[in-house]
Amino acid sequence: MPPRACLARCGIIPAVPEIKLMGENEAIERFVADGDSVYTGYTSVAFGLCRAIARAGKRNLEVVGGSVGIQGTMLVMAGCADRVRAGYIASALRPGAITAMMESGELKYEDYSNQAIALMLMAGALGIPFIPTKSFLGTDYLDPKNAHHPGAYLFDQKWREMESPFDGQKFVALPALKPDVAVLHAQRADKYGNVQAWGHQGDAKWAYWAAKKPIVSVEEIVDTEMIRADPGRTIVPGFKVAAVVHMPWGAHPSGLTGYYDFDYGFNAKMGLGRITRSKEEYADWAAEWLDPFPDHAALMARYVELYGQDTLDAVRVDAGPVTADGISYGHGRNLRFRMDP
Amino acid sequence: MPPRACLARCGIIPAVPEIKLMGENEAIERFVADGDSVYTGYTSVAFGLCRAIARAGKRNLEVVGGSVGIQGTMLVMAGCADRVRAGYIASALRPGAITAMMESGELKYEDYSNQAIALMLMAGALGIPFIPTKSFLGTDYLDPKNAHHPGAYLFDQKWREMESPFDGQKFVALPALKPDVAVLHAQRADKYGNVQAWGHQGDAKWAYWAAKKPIVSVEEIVDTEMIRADPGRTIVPGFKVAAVVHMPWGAHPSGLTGYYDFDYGFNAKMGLGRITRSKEEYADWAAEWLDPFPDHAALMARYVELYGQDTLDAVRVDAGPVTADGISYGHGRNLRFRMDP
Amino acid sequence: MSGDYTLAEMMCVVGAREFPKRGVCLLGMGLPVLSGLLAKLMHAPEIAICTEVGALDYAPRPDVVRASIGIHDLILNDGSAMVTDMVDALGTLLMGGNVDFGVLQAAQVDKFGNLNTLVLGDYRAPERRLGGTGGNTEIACMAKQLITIMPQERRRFVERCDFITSPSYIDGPGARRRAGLEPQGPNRMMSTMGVYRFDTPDGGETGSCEAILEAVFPGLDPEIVQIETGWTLRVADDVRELEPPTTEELALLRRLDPYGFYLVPGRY
Amino acid sequence: MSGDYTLAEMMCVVGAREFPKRGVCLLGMGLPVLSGLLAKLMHAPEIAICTEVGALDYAPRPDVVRASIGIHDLILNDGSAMVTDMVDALGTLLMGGNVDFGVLQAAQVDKFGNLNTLVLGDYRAPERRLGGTGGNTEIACMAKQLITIMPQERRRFVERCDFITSPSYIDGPGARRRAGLEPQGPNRMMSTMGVYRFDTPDGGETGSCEAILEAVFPGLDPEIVQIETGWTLRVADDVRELEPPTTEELALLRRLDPYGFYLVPGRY
Repeated sequence: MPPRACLARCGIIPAVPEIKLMGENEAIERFVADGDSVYTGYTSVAFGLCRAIARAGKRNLEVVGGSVGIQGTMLVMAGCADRVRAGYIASALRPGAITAMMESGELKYEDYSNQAIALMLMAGALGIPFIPTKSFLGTDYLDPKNAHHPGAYLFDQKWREMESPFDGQKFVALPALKPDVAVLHAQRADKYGNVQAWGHQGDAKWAYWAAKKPIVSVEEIVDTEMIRADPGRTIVPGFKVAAVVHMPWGAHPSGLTGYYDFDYGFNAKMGLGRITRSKEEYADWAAEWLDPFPDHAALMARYVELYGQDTLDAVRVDAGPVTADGISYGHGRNLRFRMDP
Repeated sequence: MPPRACLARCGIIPAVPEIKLMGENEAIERFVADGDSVYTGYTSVAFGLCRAIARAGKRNLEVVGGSVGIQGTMLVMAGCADRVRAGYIASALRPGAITAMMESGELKYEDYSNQAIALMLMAGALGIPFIPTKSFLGTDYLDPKNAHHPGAYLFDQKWREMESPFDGQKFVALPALKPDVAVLHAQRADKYGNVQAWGHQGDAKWAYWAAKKPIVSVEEIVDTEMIRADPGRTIVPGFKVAAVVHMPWGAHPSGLTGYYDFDYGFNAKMGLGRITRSKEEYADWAAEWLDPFPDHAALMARYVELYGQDTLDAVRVDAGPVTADGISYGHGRNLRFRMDP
Repeated sequence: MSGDYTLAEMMCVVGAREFPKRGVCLLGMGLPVLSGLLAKLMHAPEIAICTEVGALDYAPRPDVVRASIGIHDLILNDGSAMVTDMVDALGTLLMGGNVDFGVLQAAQVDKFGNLNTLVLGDYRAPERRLGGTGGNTEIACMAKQLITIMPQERRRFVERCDFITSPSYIDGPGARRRAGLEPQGPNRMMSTMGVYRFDTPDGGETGSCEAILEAVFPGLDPEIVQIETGWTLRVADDVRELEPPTTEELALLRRLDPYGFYLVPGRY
Repeated sequence: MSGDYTLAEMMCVVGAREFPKRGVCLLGMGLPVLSGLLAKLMHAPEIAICTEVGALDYAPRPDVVRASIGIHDLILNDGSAMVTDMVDALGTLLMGGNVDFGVLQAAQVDKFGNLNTLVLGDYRAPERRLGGTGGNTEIACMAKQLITIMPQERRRFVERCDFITSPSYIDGPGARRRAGLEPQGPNRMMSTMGVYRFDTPDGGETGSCEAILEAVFPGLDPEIVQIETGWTLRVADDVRELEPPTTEELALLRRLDPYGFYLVPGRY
């Protein structure tokens, strides 16, 4: 999709001109530190970036996110992360290594809900100390005896029951959450890190803004003119982004609206389930699908080698059944302050 | 702009099928009651709908909005509104009838800031009792002696200084704001009231959701297929909207991204300044530019009669210098759960 | 009528039939998605289906290839009236009071309709950890009505949830208001044995608030249902027998789940 | 050098020159818009211009026909990197700590740099009501640096604002922190007579926090500036004289304000 001729013709003055484009390994090396809290979610799945974190051997990370997908629990199994703050851990749906580690206290965790995490990220993004909600009222989450559990690490900084100063309504105050890092995958960006995303966003939008260092992989790097021709699609401006990484298929085997679907077939073949079933199976999986690849492109090349380009292309969205029409952000050029009768 | 062929071909099952499309006078008659609080802002300016409220002779309204444009103070001058809750009142920038009414106590008012109103609308939309902010710390707004002023009507329900339960940080708790009505103007909607808007939104996005009865005028009524082909442009779904009104030029003489610019020339000619300069000038203005017209279309027809279609067309955005490309929301059709080697 | 069908299929069909016919609904993970789409396509086309990830008023095309798999399936972006994020879907929509009914599944339910999605046993010494509540808690706290769809087994239908993640009537009349929540109802529950309502005329303010079996699957004696219920079951005087799935219902249901993602043979 | 120019034009030019050369800025209503665009187009192309209504990183084309008129001008949608709403612009951006400097105008300023946009006289018995603070309060409370651009007249430059809508150093050292705000600075002020800095090395923690005249307009004696200042003015030992506008600066400034919206002849 070329930028519209008119914009290219006019040209624009470059904005904050820092180039944020870099390779995945450089981005992780520069912006992820041992001990960081790292947002990764259930949409905008940055599978490639999470693999890069695992490869880099980061340690003592906290994984945060409303729902944490398997790319997040992979960081636990890889020995990178030792804490999870989430509303839902996909890998704990069935018994396995993750549930065993939670039951034994080996993995620290604090249970919230999807919306609680989304609101806490929002509060973090807005720079406010906490946000009130009615979530958790009437549940056992708030039972004081449950504040001390095998995974606990937040204690009285987790939440507070309060009353509204205006009308005495009960509510729960959730503290602001500002992850050190967020790894996200999106459709496109320019080299300055202006990221555009579409499709349902889950809690990703607020993670872009709450995180101190958002690292974003994208399917396409486009001219800044294309971004600026449709600024309503931009989810975060470049000056807020730590790094942008050009990584086609960066969500794979998860999907991305308008680009490719979840690759269920590969999921089964690659054995994502092995990641969290046991430490032994994880080691086998990593030896097969993580350790051999210096970057995401090498992994995708291996996919094609094993299964063929056609197999990969089959999950790609082509013309797609739905294509949105272009719109105009234009303005006229002949503003008049006076009007002759 | 016709809906894309593919969508029209597939067809979709109608959603919540209540038709929300109606005429401006019916919408105001049905959904605005005397005494209501009515949001109107500085962007998404629903000048036509505000005129319809003035024509309908509603009484004792409260005007709320971050920045209140002249369409809001018109409601004061028309005798419809007797209270203003805002961060900025454009018509009070220079001395005139509005400032005189505020100084004398004839017009009740509560001063906030633009962002305070935006956050209060957000809290209202989110159903939370209040939202914390650092706005107003260090200002004279919070001086207790200023709680009682000539325009006061909120007193201790206006805001509260508090400390965060987590770290003792000072903040100001702003109460949720849920206007009874919001009048807004946007680019397009389907007849079910699914509204699409683009361009900077000010506090409008949260007003759509905070208001009990959003009334939305739009430039174009389009097929629901067009809306659903680009659902990321939708700012509010139809089931949340009380009424949608087809009203070309409904923001005029204010502007609308991608459709037309502020009509400064007409502003001057029509003498918008007269609206708030004095009660006498308002009466003259209303006799000329409000009372004679049964609806917005009649007013626009008068414009064309006086100044010619060319004059109106001159503020229209044609091709526009910037047109956004279409994108795909598509997904593949051949998901596989298994993969042959 | 239909020939062979599983109890889980019957449950989804009953769930779809018993859906409210209008209103805004939030579908939770699992069977609610499948049952909800069947409802939308056959019995309740006027409902607005929303998911917590951000698809609002999803309208599947008549030729939809399958039900969405999980709440974050990209297929939900195609045909929705609005696509946004969780703070909108669970915030402006749900917390803002715009959701008429939520539809949920869980690991446990108790006689007051409360749900548990988090842990079996004591939270401080878990017998078994589960995935977590996701958006379940918010939906139970704040939807105007709550509909539950889950397989009936004695270990799942318990006197009191090991851990209430998602409150319905909590511990009986007045409990929602005491906790700071709005009244809720009329709530319903569909299982692999029958359909339940709750004994409260006013959303949990008065009445016993306990589940009452109001209909059973074809040929099923309520006494059998009691065997799979962990509390003393109340049965409506006029308990009725449900119609089996029609051929059309079953065909559509199976078309929506072509890979057996939801209705894995032998799971329920 | 340039021939004829007004003091207001000179102020805008000086403001543009003195802009930080990098960073994210929020421009308030009025002259900050004009001065900010001049800065972006001539002196500080790397700044990211944002407005409270929702345009982030606005990049005017070189052939831009005029400066935006008001913060809600639709022209700002054209060429911005992101277009969103106020909760983002004043929230995630400003409240979230991402704004390096805010640029404001007001009706009054005092010796600690506080601003007033709301009322002249006592708020409870106003001599004159003004438009209100708009986004001014948030920007002053939360931008990391504050730059003020406003005409210098004795009635505007007062010992203490009649009403502080927008706090800078409030009543001196430590006051921001006591109020619950972060330190801020180095702050600057441009008037129709000169340029000021504030006497604090650490954003208001220590030092007197008072305005210090550090440069004057060409040919202007600081004693003349005192006449238009409502407090005892402090003048830097090394007070310097500013260069007059260049022909290029003036030409661009005038091109940006073709209708005299900002620089109405005779207003300042």
